[in-house]
Amino acid sequence: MYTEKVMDHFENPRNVGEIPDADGVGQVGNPTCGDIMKIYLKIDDGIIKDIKFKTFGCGAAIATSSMVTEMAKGKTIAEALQLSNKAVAEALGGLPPKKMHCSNLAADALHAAIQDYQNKQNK
Amino acid sequence: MYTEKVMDHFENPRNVGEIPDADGVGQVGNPTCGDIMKIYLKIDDGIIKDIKFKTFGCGAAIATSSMVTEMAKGKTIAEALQLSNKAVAEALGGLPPKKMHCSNLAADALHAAIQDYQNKQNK
Amino acid sequence: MRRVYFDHSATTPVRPEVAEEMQKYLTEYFGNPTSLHYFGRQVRKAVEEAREKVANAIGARPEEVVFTSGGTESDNMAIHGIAMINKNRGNHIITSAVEHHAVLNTVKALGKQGFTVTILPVDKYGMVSLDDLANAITDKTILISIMHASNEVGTIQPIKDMAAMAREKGIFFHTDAVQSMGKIPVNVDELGVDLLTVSGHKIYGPKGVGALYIRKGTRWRQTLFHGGAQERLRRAGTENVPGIIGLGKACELAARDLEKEAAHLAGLRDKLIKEVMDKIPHVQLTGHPTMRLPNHASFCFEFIEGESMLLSMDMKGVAASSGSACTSGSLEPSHVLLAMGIPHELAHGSIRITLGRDNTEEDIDYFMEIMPPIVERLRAMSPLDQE
Amino acid sequence: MRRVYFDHSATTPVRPEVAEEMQKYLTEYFGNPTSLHYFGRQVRKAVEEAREKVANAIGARPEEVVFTSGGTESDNMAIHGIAMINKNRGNHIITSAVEHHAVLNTVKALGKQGFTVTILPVDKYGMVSLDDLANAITDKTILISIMHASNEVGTIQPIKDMAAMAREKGIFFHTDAVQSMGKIPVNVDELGVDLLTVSGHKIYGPKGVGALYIRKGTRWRQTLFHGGAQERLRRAGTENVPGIIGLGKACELAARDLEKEAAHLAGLRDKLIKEVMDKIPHVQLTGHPTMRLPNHASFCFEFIEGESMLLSMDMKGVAASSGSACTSGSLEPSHVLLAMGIPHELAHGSIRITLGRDNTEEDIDYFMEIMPPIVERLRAMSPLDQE
Ligand SMILES: Cc1ncc(COP(=O)(O)O)c(C=O)c1O
Ligand SMILES: Cc1ncc(COP(=O)(O)O)c(C=O)c1O
Ligand code: FES
Ligand code: FES
Repeated sequence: MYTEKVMDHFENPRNVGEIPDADGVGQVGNPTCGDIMKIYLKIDDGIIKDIKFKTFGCGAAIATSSMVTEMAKGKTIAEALQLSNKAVAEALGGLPPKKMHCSNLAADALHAAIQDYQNKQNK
Repeated sequence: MYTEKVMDHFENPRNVGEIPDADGVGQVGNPTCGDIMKIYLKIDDGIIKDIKFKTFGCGAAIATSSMVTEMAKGKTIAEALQLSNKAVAEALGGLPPKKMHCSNLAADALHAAIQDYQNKQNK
Repeated sequence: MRRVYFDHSATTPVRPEVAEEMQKYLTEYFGNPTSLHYFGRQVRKAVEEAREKVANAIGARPEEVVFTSGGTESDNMAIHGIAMINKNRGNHIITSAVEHHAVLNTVKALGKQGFTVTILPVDKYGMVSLDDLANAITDKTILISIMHASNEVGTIQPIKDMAAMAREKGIFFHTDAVQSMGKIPVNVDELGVDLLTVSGHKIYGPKGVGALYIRKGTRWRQTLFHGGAQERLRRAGTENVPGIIGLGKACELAARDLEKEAAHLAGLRDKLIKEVMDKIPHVQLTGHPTMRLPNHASFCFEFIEGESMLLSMDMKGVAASSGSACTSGSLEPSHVLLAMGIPHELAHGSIRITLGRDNTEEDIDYFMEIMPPIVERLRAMSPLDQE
Repeated sequence: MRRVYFDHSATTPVRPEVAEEMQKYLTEYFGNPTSLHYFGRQVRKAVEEAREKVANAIGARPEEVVFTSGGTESDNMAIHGIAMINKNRGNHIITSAVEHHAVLNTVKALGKQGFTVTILPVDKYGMVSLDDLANAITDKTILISIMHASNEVGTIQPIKDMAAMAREKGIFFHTDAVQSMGKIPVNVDELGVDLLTVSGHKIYGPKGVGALYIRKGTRWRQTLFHGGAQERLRRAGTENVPGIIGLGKACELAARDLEKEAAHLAGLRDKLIKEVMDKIPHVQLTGHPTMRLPNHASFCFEFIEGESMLLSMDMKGVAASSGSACTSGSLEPSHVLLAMGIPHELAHGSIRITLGRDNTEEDIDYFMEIMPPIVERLRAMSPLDQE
């Protein structure tokens, strides 16, 4: 049911972990509904220098988390904000229809982390 | 579905035919409902000396016709009147439930033929 | 004893190629297609390939094909599902007097549940008239179900014209193609139908599996079974995997071999009909003389009854069937023969010979050797006036 | 790679003896059992023998056994058939919160059609309480349907006591024995039930076939399918002959091997449960600790999610299943786990290991080798607070 790309990212997820002194942290989902993604950002000069994730969820959730971090790394904030759920799913060679909501989570978590960074900046 | 006895009587029916100068003739059923049995009797001294049948109907109808003629032959009229549908079916080793009505036809035809004989006698 | 099987409308043997494919899905590839793991995924793939094969055979898209437990379930599911979900639009259903009981009894049951039912008559060949259909349609008509070809007399209905009439009025059209599949072309777009019934065991596939074609966009919903989410919520219950694999393969072969088979069968059928009509007196052909299935020959033999003919033929090794009431132990002969205006006593003498891919000219010669004496013997036993 | 199948509650491989018997009924004995002739009679005989085997396995009489297309159909047919024909006597139906969807959704659908439905809660082990049942019964109750053993957590219900309660009040009792067959004794008189569901593919028989036991004298009628007069008017449609033959054989073997199998399975299960609980931290056993199927071990692993565990296990060749919502892409985890009071986040981490006759101690050793690193790896990825 999953593409090879998905399975690769599930098996060897890129950028798993935490960044203790992150510039921005975003979390979406909640344990009741079962899916949680947390993304940590290190931002320098408007560019995402480092990014890590932690995810509680299905294979698609883990793979999309991994993929979204890969895609965001090195991008400017503006570019990262353009990263859509669809783009993440496409980069993985597609997801089963029932799993599209997992890709939502990934992009949402990224955007939440950026939002957190921007909130902190504006203080 | 049919017993060996039934198949034997179907394959080698006893007493098929007509008796041109019959003492009694009975017919039951009608072509619309599909099953017709006709029995011819030759009666001498209150005893069934000869009996023949013609039947339009299923295997069970032919076999019960054959069996009823076998059972009636040589019997007195009183004895023949005692011959029940059940007895005919039993003599054949049983009939499928759906085919019990065919055995009704056989005994009914015999009784109708005896009735015809008695009617003629009473004239 | 020589054995000749002439009852292919009742059921067919599973083709060896089909049986072989199925076997693997009993023991080796046994997973549940719903399962996420290796054992499940293997099987899911095979099920979807089978769906493609069925779809290809009828010119449909795979997602328009739902697997069922057979023709009966497909018919029930098609009709009940359309009726229940469209009853706000109308409550009138049209079918014909010669349908299989899986259609006729389903429609009649709806007739007791607030639906109005029109059962179209047929002519002496078992054919529904386009005029009758046109006249029967009302503003309230939501569904028309007419079979593609008759199991009992082989008559092929003008489905294309009828379905076009339905489409023009926005009425859903279902056809039961159980008997036509593999014998004449069956293409859902050519025919223009919205729902179409397929059964495995009539096309050299297994018993206990069938399919329902549901055109994309058709307002239909599963209304019979509740349970798991299989078949994208269109049919609950663990999939009959070996059956589905077998149905897929059977459909593939049926479509591939159609022309060749049809020519072979029509040749045999024509020989059979000619010889019976020439050599046995007091016989009538039932069904349409030309618009009939290539493998179908059905007759009424005057003065004698079907079951006793069948038993006699069986004793000589020939297997056929009959629409006589006595065959089933019921009191009414085939509703199809009666609807065609055949009188009861004649309908009792019906015999159906349905040919299959393994039949040969020799089978027909053998039949013509054994049949006349059987008819003669039974006629000699018959009390009916044979003038 | 080593492959270990630990998902026998989802489906089982067909036993070779069963597959072999079935094969003959595809190609060689292919007749329609309704047919009068030689080809049909052979098959009729085999079908009736299979019916006897099923009846023997559950302590019933052959005429009380109806063949169906599987457990789902049997459940639907049992419940709908009782409800429809007894609604003049009452409109109340009782079931439990842990039933299979084939029961639960059928009962819920009736709840929308004028029936009143009580869905009994369960305790933390998934057990229905006799007191709750006693309190739920009203003058209007016509049917109680409680499963014999749970597919998800293996808990065995006290059917005998519940059925006795029902009988005393003249209420029909149905039980779904799909999971208990072949693992614990299933006897309709011992249990005292009126209707009982069997499915082929859970007992090393084929998919797409099942049976419904209907006690003689039960006011039940076929209400789902219309069509031919097969199964003495209790199930229309050409019989799935190879499936039926396979079900018969599978039932025979299941009954014959029951004790030996159960002992073998319980030994493995106990080893598995002990090792998982001992060697993996933050794991809970789900279902009843002792009143559970001998082949059933189910757990919730804290902080991680079921599908990702399954995928990881599958990459190591181990096939199991989960009640996590993510497994099916739905938003709610298993209704059974939730009914047992397990919180959502924990229910997401459920894993079900269901053992089968071919499993060995080595399989369990292998599982215990691969599982701890999988759990560790996924926990390392989890954002949940693992204190
Ligand atoms: C025209 C037609 N429709 C439906 C059916 C029922 O199909 P099945 O036997 O697969 O239930 C049959 C055969 O029995 C048939 O001939
Ligand atoms: C308890 C229970 N009931 C019913 C079913 C449905 O049976 P089937 O898959 O044969 O339709 C299953 C299995 O899926 C089950 O585990
Ligand atoms: S004569 Fe018609 S069923 Fe026997
Ligand atoms: S995280 Fe639940 S379905 Fe993907």
